[in-house]
Amino acid sequence: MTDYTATEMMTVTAARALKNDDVCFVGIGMPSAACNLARLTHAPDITLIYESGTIGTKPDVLPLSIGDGELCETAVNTVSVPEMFRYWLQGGKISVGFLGAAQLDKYGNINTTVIGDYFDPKVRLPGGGGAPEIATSCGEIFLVMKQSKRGFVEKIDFVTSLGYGKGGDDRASYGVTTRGPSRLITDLCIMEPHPVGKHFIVTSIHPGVTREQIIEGTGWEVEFADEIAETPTPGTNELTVLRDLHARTAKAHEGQQ
Amino acid sequence: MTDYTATEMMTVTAARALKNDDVCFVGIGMPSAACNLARLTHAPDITLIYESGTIGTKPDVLPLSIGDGELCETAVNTVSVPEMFRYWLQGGKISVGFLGAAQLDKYGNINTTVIGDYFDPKVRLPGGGGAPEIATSCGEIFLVMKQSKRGFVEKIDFVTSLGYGKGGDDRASYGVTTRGPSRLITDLCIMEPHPVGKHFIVTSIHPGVTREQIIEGTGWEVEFADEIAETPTPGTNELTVLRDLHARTAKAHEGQQ
Amino acid sequence: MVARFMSLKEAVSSSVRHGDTVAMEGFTHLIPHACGHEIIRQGLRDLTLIRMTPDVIYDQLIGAGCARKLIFSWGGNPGVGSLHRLRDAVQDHWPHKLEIEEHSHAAMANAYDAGAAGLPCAVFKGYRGAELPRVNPNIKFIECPFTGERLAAVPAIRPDVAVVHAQKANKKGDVLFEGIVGVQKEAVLAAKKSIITVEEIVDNFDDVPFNAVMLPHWAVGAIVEVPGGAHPSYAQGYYKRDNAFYKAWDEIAKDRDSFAAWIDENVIKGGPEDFAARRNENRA
Amino acid sequence: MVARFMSLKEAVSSSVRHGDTVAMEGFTHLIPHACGHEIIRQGLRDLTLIRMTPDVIYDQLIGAGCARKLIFSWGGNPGVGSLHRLRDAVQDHWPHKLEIEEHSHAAMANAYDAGAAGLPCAVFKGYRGAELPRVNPNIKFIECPFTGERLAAVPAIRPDVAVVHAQKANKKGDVLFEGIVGVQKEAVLAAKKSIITVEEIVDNFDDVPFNAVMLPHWAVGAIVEVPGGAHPSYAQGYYKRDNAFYKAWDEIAKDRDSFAAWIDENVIKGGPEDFAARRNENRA
Repeated sequence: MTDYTATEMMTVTAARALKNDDVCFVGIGMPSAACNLARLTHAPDITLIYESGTIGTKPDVLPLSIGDGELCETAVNTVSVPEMFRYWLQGGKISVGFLGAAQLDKYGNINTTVIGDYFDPKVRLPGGGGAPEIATSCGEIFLVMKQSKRGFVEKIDFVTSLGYGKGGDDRASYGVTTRGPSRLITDLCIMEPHPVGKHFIVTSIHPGVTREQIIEGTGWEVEFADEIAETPTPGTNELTVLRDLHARTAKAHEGQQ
Repeated sequence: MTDYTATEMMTVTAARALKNDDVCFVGIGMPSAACNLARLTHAPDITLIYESGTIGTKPDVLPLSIGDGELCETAVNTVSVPEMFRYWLQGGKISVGFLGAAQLDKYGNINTTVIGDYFDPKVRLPGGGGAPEIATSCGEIFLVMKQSKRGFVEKIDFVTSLGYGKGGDDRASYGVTTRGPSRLITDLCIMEPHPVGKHFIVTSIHPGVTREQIIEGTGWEVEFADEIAETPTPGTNELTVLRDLHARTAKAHEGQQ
Repeated sequence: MVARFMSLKEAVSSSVRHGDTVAMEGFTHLIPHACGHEIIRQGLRDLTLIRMTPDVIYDQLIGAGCARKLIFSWGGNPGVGSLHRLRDAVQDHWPHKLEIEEHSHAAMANAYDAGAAGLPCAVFKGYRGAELPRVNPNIKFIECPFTGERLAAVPAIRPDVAVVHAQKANKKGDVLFEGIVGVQKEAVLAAKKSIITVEEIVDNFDDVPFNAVMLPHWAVGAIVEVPGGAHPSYAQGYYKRDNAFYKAWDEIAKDRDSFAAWIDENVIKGGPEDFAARRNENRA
Repeated sequence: MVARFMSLKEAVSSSVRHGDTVAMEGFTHLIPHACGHEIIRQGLRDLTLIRMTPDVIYDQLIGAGCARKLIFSWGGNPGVGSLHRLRDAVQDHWPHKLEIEEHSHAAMANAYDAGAAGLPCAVFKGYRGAELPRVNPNIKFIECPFTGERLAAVPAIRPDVAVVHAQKANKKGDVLFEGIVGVQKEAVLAAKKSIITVEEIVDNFDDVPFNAVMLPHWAVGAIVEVPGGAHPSYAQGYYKRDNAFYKAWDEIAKDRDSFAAWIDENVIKGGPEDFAARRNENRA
């Protein structure tokens, strides 16, 4: 099947990275779509956790906020927000955290705080929210983000959340023992951290995408792995499920007022 | 009415010290009897809290343990034990705590840990349980204890829980801002802390009790207030309610097996 | 504190003063919008507003000029985009300069927990490798006295007033929260005073589970029955989140004039009784 | 960890090793007595036993020689008197010397909370003016970095194995606690492994309230159906506390020989299936 968008390619690729026994801390937007797609296809038993306190939720439509009522109604259990951050996230119970960013560097450090100077910002972004501790407390992190020179930068304006820091063993120097961003899934390719240097290298390219497009969409000098895979295309079932999910979601959110 | 025991006199006197709007941290034994007597007589709206997490409980019989099922069944709400100690006790929500002791000194410091040396004890007592933090976190403390030279001592073998420390302002030197043991109710009298020195002085003597009996039952040099009241005797209704409560309790606990 | 039933007008006028530190909580669910409007109507000024997710409720208060300072951890319109009034205040000082103190969610959740627990600070595994500690002097680090591990510390949140919305109070003033309970219980326990708006006041809570999320009457302050008082947020079991309004807010708040007109029409000329109709339009 | 259903014998033999640190919790309610008996039957030795209120369950384990060390905060038979086996071990080293580490309830509750929260230590307002810090090197003090206030710190509890009893598990292995919930959830979340005995296994939890006290199947270990497994403690909704047994224990445990005879008769020659009858005798 070739009839899919770059965003669908990215979402399906992210979904496939999830396993049936994962316990996943889900953010709003693309992560939510990817996690629920995984649940509705190859990973029916995946545990999805939203920071609003809903554990093991199975929403029929994608929530607009991280605290929509359906998340609670379909959850195994709903806990308070302090408990969520203390016992479940900080307690090390989450295997995968999904994060996006406004700016990202090659070591997977992310900025969702400000563009420009913190005290005199060009653009004030929403801020870190759960991300600073998601980034360090989850077993591993999947980064999902569309490529652009503005977003994929040599140096981010503000380190909202730690990736591999300055690379190499730097992450561990902060006392962090979790794995960190183990893959970066974009609309063009998959990047994975270099085993030693921890900078991202391209390991798989989506069908039809050229190396030049990736270089064009990246603000740092792109490194390609010696052997590069072609990312498998979305399956018919995955696309059908994903589109149905988006259609149900659009209908549900527009149905009001 | 003169037909009452010394224990009943002590229990009724302790109950009368409680107000309708008190929020009371209740221990097992005499405190539990006094608190429930208050609830069943002049203080129907008093909030009784047991450290098992039961808030606003109204048991029909006295519990044998601090976690009997009836405490939960009749409570407004039941919370976890960490929440009880963190949000409710440490959070400063409790107005009165009731404590007893194996040994007590004239400053209201109490020992429920060991008789003899801690590392080579003559008698190993149950230990502090909730008392060390009840003693410092409740608005005020009522001590209830039968008098004896063995129990009312010049120097306790181990300071399980703080009263007024070495007296005077010593309590505050530990960073404690709550009032401390504001009355000591015994089977013979009521003692209250000296306004400055904070050592207990006898302020009310139970009917029929002599000063010599009090001196005989106290291991420190007893000080009497200039004006000493006679403790009011238990009322007919109070005795009836208390005896009914004990009768129901005995029946309930022996009814099993 | 002990529960007192009153009108929303009375609750705000008797509990909130200019310059107070106010925490209005509700995590997506049960956000006390009706009380936010009342604070705007009463013209309160120089407030320090605390909230994990400032959201539309604080966009309104900030745009209306009530706030001097904001303590927060994520300032967006969830699933929609920016909070334009917050951004305008931070970037262009409109209607006036807004001081901000920024944390992570984990820090704020722990700080509420510490406030409820009577602690001066919260200690947690946070901010490791993150840059906020450079710009926020209220983030410090201590060492575990047993392992030497470096742990983050932030001051406990102890607001002058906590404002929350709940499903029910009973006639004694006990309050029940159900569903996504956020940090509401902690906010009330941490605060000196509290205002609790509820969907309804019922006779008793006889059918409530043993371990429900509750506040007893002696741990709360003003209680006000405001059906629909969380709109455009929601109240589980009563009405759904008005996602369409959250999307519409983006347009309303983008422009200073359209924002001012909306506030005038819906807040200044409105009242708590208007929320019941919004509840009916979004029935669960 | 992930839920696995098995026999009690298998649960103990696969989860507990000589020398392990084991926390068997249940605050008066839901004390996992059946599993305590199984540990005695399997002859486990040198255990470090953790429990806020050692109670009859640890009196049995200590008297049977399973324990090397006890970490606790109140060691009595509630409402009855002393734990004679604990006292005999501490005072007269029978059946052998028992090391003790003593805390307050507040310290233990905070230490379980810290263990569940992945922290190395718990920080709380505790032990002010109390003498335990003199005799327990695991009580230290730190300063609040904002106010300078002196706060107590104790190491987090992180047991090798947590053992608890709950009312229900569903077929997926999610576990439900109701009533007095104590520190059971914290103990399981803090532990590397866990054994959970339950009154019954049900198909699903569809009727359970949103905010119930639960553990999802992926956060628990071995699950064993043992009806009556908390006796002489109780299970809210199933059977009452056998207060008469607690009183009778005083006589049984006073004497080394009568204790040994009781263990032989009721534990060594017994099995988990014996608990169902005890449940029936104490029906709620």
